[in-house]
Amino acid sequence: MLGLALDLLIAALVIGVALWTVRTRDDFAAIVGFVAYGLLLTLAWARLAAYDVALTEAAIGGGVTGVILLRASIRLKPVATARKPIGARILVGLLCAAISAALAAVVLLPMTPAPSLAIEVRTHLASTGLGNPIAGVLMAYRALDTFLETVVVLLALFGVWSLTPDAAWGGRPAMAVPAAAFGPLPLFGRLLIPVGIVIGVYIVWVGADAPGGKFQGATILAAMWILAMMAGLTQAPSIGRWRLRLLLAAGPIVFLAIGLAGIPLAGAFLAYPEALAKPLILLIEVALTLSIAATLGLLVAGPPDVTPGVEP
Amino acid sequence: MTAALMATTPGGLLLVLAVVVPVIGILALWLVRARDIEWVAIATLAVNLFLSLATLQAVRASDAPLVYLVGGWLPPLGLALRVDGIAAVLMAMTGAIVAVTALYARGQFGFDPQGPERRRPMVFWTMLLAITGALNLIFAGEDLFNLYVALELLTFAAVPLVSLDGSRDTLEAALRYLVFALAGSVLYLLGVAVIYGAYGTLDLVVLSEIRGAEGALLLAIALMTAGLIAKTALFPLHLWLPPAHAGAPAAASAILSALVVKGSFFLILRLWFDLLPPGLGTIGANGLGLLGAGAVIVGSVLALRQARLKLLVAYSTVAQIGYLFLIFPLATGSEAASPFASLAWTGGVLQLLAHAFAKAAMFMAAGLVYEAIGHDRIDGFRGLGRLAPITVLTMTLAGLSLMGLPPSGGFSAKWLMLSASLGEGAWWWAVVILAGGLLAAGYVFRILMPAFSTPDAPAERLHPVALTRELAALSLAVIAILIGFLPLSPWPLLAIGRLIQVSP
Amino acid sequence: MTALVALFSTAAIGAGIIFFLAGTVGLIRFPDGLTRLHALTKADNLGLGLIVIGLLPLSSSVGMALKLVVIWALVQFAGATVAQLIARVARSTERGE
Amino acid sequence: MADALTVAAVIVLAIAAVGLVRVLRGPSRIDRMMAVQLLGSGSVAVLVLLAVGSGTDALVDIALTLALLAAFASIALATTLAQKATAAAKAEHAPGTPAS
Repeated sequence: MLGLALDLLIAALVIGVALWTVRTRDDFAAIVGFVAYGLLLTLAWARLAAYDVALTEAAIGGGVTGVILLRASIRLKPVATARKPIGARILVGLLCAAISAALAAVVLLPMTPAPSLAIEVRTHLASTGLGNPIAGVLMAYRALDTFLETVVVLLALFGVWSLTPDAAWGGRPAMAVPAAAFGPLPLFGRLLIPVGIVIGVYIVWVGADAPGGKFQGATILAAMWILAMMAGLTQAPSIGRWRLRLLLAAGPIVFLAIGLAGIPLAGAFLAYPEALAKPLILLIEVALTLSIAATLGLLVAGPPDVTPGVEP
Repeated sequence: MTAALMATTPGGLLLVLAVVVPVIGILALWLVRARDIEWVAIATLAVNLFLSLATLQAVRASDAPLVYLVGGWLPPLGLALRVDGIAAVLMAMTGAIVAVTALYARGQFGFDPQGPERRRPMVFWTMLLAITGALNLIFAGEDLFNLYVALELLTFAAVPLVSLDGSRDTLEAALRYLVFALAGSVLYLLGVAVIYGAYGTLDLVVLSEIRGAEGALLLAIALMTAGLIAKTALFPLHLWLPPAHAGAPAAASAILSALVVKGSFFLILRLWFDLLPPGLGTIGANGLGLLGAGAVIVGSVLALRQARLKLLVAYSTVAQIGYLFLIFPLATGSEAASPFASLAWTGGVLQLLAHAFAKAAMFMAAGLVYEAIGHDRIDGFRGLGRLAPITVLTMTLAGLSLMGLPPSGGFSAKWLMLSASLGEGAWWWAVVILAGGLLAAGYVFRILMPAFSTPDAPAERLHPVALTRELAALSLAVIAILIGFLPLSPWPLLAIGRLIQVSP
Repeated sequence: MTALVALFSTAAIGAGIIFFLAGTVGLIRFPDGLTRLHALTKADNLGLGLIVIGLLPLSSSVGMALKLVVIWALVQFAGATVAQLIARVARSTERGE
Repeated sequence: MADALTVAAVIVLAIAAVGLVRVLRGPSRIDRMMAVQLLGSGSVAVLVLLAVGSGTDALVDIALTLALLAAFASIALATTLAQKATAAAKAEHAPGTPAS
């Protein structure tokens, strides 16, 4: 009963904030609305006991997407956007309503209890040495998906870089902040970043047996790196540097190498020899954490705009 | 074949390599010296071509699909890769076109073997490899979420190619493409979620055995089809395609038009012929056919009215995609026991192949024309035949196939589809096919007539073009013609390993 | 759990809620940016702080209690910094106008 | 006690939600920012209340992440506002700068 009240409140707020965010015309206001939406979504996932998802939403929605949108809004020049014609808006609204209604019908109508793989996932978990079934799905049963998703993230970064002006290729992204106005920021960064790194590492570590994991932890680490850049404590690196490229590629390379080694050693691509499963998976997770953190940080930093060699 | 009996087949490792080798290539590109990126990419694509041909040979030789259980886990818990006859054919097609495109693109985009790393060659080669890997996974994937990952890979690789030039117009086209593609991804993902919720599995083989005629399945397929249509640029969701494909550099346009839109189309085929229970899709199939017919007519008419060659070729893609969607009403309505054995099915696949080769050749030729005379306005083509004979020959051969004149792949495809529609008494599709052919003849002749005429003043070539690049484009046009010499009957290769449809 | 602990927790959490309420009321009713800021920072620091204090005796393990304290410290620290930043921004925009 | 903690969570969330009116109404960007910060603190409070109430460690980890990153988001918002203010000051003579 009490739980239901909480759920209803969260659901109403999620929908309300979403509607308002879609409708608002001011870009800054929409971004603030989107951050609020992310916070509420975190609560919703937490109430659904999807703790891994809630953690991801907290890390991504609460931290990184807001900053990406903000940096985009700074780059945009204010333009007067014409409202779409009323007919088009009604049509889109009707389409969305129809899809929602159909989804609601499928989800709510009484069906035979949906089959689930949850039991099978747990049965085989022991052979991977992991305690968190989500980690089992990500690193063992569907490791191919996870591997390819890391390539997708890398490609997304490369897509951002592809927007670099030709002259700035190989240079570094600028994170210009009017430093004079920000007395407390460097101090805040120096104090918070070590704490954040500890928390990020903890979230990665705990992921093997409890909700958490490389992606969430990497997001926290990336946020700390971005904070260091925003506070002027460090600069974004030049994208032409070989060591940076190696750091970005390290996760997929380690994953791929261990996956290929599985063909002779364990009989299949991305299979782990039983005795070594847990250490190998941990090795992959550590490499992926570093690569994903670096990738996310650079995604936020954006395409390079400082020509290489122009300044020291 | 039952899922319980699924096991890795001999040669199954080829499928893993087809997905993994392009990824290895990408990672290598990032780490090698700037002067080495070209040959690393080309070597990767050569290996990929070899793998795809070996896959085709293995499927033909064993007369059975290749299967690989990733990680040794059996679906539905784990992921399997599976290539049947049609997938093997399309993989080989992709391998060939990508490899030839690589030869065409060598030394382009301001690549300088002595200088520092440049943006455009680096982005082009990375994304070309990524598209190759993504398409291989789309053809080999058997799990709906795994296929979603492949679609994401394909989108993120294709969009930057559109804006490779970095001009304002191409950025706008790329952004519009991205919005359409992401909306499509969301719809597809919604469908995946509905299917997992209803059946507890996403494996196509397992699903084809347990699925019934439930509303959840129909809703999921409707959502996924809508999303994939947006990615395939079927009329009326084609708005993003012409500016995107016309604004990209020629080598990129060739890949985008010939291959990338086929990836999402192939998934629609999978959904409708592997997943949908037979007999359920008649209305939907006719609807898709109707949209296809609209695309054929509208795309062709718009192509006729373009002043620039690249835009004309891009609108022609809209029209030619339309033919592909005629497969749905024709193959589901066919009286053959299995739709895969029908004339329409073979006709559709031939159309896919012929269009891919002809369109890649056409875009490459358009790029060569631009380099030869410095523009691609069709009214300025007089005397082109003397200036660039190989290129005009390429356009002629590719044009023959697009029009559907014999002997060409396009002719065989349209002939088979015509026979199917007349055989089923659905004469209206035949009208569309014929009208589309006439309109295509119109736009192809609009290009060729001035190109073959004598100029008022002797024209001058602006830039010399390497012969290998002209021959690369020509070879693709020749293949489009050669496809026309395949026998005009259902192709047994395409039926290998198709999931047999049993009414629940 | 002794009644005393329950009483203490209830009182602390109740007080925390009151501070949250005060913050919201201040945010909505106070006339200008800086006074609203004042209300807000007092509220979320003290509000969350009191709730954490109330929860400490109820937490199931020492580790959990420790994390609760860290959470409070983080929010406190961030709140102070952000308040500074906001005040500076508010002042500079006022000058600009 | 778990029930009481859930009640507390509902109340805190409701209060923070009322504060959201400032996100909606503004009028200034700073007001919107403060309101979202209040919602951040409120969400952390809700999560720790639920965590202790149900004895779920994972919820504390989520609250920890949120606490760490809520600060991060607020700082990003504040620096953005400062950057926009500087940009506006530069374009002083340009008429009609949006001030909402």
